[in-house]
Amino acid sequence: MAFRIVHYINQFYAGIGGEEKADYEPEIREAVVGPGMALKAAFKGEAEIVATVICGDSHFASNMDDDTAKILGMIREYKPDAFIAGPAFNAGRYGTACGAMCAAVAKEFGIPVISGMYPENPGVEMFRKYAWIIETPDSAAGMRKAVPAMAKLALKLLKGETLGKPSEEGYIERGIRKNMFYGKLAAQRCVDMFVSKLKGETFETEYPMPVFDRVDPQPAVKDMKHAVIALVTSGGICPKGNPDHIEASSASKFGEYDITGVNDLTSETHCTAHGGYDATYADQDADRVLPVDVLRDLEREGVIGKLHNKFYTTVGNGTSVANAKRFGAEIVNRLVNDGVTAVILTST
Amino acid sequence: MVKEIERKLPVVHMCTIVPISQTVGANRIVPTIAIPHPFGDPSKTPEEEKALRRSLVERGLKALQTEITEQTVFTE
Amino acid sequence: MKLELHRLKVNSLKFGEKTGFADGVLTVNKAEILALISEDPLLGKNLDVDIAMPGESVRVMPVKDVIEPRWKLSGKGQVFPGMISDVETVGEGQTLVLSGCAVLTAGKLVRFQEGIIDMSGPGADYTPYSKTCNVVLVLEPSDPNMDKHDYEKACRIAGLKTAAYLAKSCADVKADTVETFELPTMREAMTQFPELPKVGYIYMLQTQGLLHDTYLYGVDVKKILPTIISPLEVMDGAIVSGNCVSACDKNSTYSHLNNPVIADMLKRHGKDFNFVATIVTNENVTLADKKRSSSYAAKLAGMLGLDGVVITEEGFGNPDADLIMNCRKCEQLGIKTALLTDEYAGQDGASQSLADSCPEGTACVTAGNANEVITLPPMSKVIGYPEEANVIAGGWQGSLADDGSITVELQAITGATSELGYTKLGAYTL
Amino acid sequence: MLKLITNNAGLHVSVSSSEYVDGSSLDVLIRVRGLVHSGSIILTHPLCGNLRPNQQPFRSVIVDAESRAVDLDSLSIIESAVNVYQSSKLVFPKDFDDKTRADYAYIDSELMRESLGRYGLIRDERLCNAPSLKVKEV
Repeated sequence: MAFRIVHYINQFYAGIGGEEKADYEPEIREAVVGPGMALKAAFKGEAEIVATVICGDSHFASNMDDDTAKILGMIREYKPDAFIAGPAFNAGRYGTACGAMCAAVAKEFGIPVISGMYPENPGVEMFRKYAWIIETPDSAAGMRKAVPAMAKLALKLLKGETLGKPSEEGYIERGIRKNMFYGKLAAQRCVDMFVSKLKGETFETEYPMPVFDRVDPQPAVKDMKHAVIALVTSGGICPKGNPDHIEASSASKFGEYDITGVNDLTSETHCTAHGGYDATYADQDADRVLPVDVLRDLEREGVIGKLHNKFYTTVGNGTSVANAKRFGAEIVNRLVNDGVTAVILTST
Repeated sequence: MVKEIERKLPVVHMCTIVPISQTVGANRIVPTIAIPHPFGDPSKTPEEEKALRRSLVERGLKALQTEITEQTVFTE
Repeated sequence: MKLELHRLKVNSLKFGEKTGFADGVLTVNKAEILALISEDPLLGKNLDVDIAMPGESVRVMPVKDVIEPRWKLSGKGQVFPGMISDVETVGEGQTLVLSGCAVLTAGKLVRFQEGIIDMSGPGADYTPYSKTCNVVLVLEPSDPNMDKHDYEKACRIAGLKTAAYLAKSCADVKADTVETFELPTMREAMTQFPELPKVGYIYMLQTQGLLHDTYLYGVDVKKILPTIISPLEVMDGAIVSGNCVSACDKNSTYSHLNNPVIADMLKRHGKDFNFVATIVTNENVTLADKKRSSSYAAKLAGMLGLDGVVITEEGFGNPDADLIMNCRKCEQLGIKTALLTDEYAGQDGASQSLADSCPEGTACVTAGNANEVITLPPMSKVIGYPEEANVIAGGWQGSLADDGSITVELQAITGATSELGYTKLGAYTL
Repeated sequence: MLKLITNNAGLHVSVSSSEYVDGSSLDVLIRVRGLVHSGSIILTHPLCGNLRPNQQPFRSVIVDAESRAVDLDSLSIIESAVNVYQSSKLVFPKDFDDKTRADYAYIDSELMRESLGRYGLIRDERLCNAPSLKVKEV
């Protein structure tokens, strides 16, 4: 009997419409739709698409939790053996939706989940730990290449075959360590690598240690008196009660908070969500982490033009590099759109 | 995170553990007081504490107004 | 310094009248071994000696140490100096080796420590000691409330004595093969192979307390400053293990005697590099000791003018800090490093593998993720105490099923992720 | 001031300067992290011994508790140790039968014994040497 697959696509690939239809509500059809046809062909009868979920990208992005729950409910009765989402190529919101649904399905049903994305799709960094994501070209022109690779990987997973390295199978590295027997003793591999390093030859370490790249400094602020300065912190400062439920560590989101008219942070108004340090002092007076009071003084005195009326907060503690990068990129885009000149980033 | 911001806007990283800031790739760095209270010192009076905080923030603004070509730690 | 290893290849074991070797068969007089080990008043009355052969449906647990039988036929000193013989320097002359044979010590000490060796089935693939013909000592203390240090030492000595006794009993047999190692003095070594890089080996030994200790000429290694040793001394048992916690990555005495990094470096000496020095160092619990030892080991490497070092770690967690300090301090002196470690990446492989890291650690080989879970099927015979599976390091309550199968992390298997690199296991990123 | 931070009650009572943490090994590490953030120096590695986080329910760390500039070595070590524990399944003293728990407590004490002696923190040498160090139940 063929394996049962549920396929997830967005409104565009379902032929419903483009951006104007992006708030299309999630629905499920007992049919093969859009790129599902190519998938079906690639399965050669070994697996069948029993249902297709269609959801608008904007709808999913703005109702992530609700839509996820709703779609999980729709999928359940079809008892899938695997879940395939996309491919999303370089479409950011579509990729994020595919990744989020893969992660949710894997957690809920414990079945293989497969997607396909361009490596720079933000969905990759966010969800590669939770899903098998086939590396695709950046546009739908790569459909012919992406779909057979996704189908092949899905069948391999469904049959319980051992997967090779990312480069061999075509998926994006998930960051999960797996044991294997090599042809040589670890000692010999180590001496081999040692000799290569001595000789200045290229070699591939078996365990890459974290490395850091650099960004060139931006030019200095010329006119501080008219500059808009924004505050960003990784110290977890948020309105008292942590309304957005930012996690104490390994944060999956950042907070954006309005401080229009706020001249001082107090124990009545603000606290820290950060679980990585003793919160006593920040909870007593959050200005100790995010110096709003002083910046308001400087604004009043005309030293700076303006303190930006929103601050941004994340929790540095245990937050993955990928998430931290994503937060940084999203925050700076909003700051640029709001006409901010420069940023003070505070960390604990 | 600091690097992503620096790609588009000048940013000063104000933090207690300078080597970590250096490792994550900040360019303008201002050392602060202590991990649980970078801009404060609970052993001081509120007035002294705020004066201390102000001097740190002013140092941060100075860093933002200084042209640099490489990672720089502003200690005064 | 010149050492000949006279090897007798043991293909089979049997109990018999007289301990000795003929035609690949090692005959073992059980009564003599029992008499030898019961000399120690610290060991109890119910001692046993058993045999575990490759391919048999046999499980041995909990295993403390694995020792290869060796005996010096000539040259100064005797094997395992400072432990069962005088403290005289070893590494010269002729040493008899019963290749393919090992002594295993098994017995309860504390309720969660030691390892499992399966002689067949999937577990056998992970331990090098499923391929050796094993003489197993099943030990118990004479007093159940005995101080654990005393009992641990008694077990250690019983294993070493038995290993020496077995090899000594075969001293009259002519060896199948003789392997000769001749290493020059430091003065000659420094001028040999001027066109090749001078390299060394930093040999990290775990030294943290009971069941976490290692001995050098009988000295507790936590009390030494890093020092230089000849690989030939290692082959004569200058380094002895007192170490079996998380059995997967503790260096057994057997793996010290046959240190595969030393073996490979000697093989490539004069071709790919000039291997001039082995530096032993410790992994203590205090930060002051960690800093001191890593600085001192790197300093020795620097004083010797080494171009590169291979560094092997023993254990997981805090020794990662020692490994990283050794790596960084050497690299800062311009000494290139290659590291050999193992990983603790969680049962799902998604956690951070090492407790510490540094960007200088660009060449790192790992002996695998010790957390991967394996199910060991039931065996027809268990030597030791199978109920210990529920409390062994790497097991959990319920690890031992009613049918006798055991589900554990690899770390419960003796030598599975040996950081001397004595297995072919490794890991890659999915 | 030198002191031991521990959740091992048996060890706690035998050490002259000790702070008892009523909780898991992770709670011990988090307490130590708080101390390091306010200037304490770690004297013994927080992951000493070679039991994985999901095996050893007890943790003990000696610190030099004082208020000074943050010690970077101590900081990086304690943050890494907390990371290791946060990404791992934890075990608690109550998860074990009495005998096994006593053995874990014993090994924890053993690993600290030499360092405690070196830093002059052992109140009663015999207590740490006792063959069957009893764990006080809390």
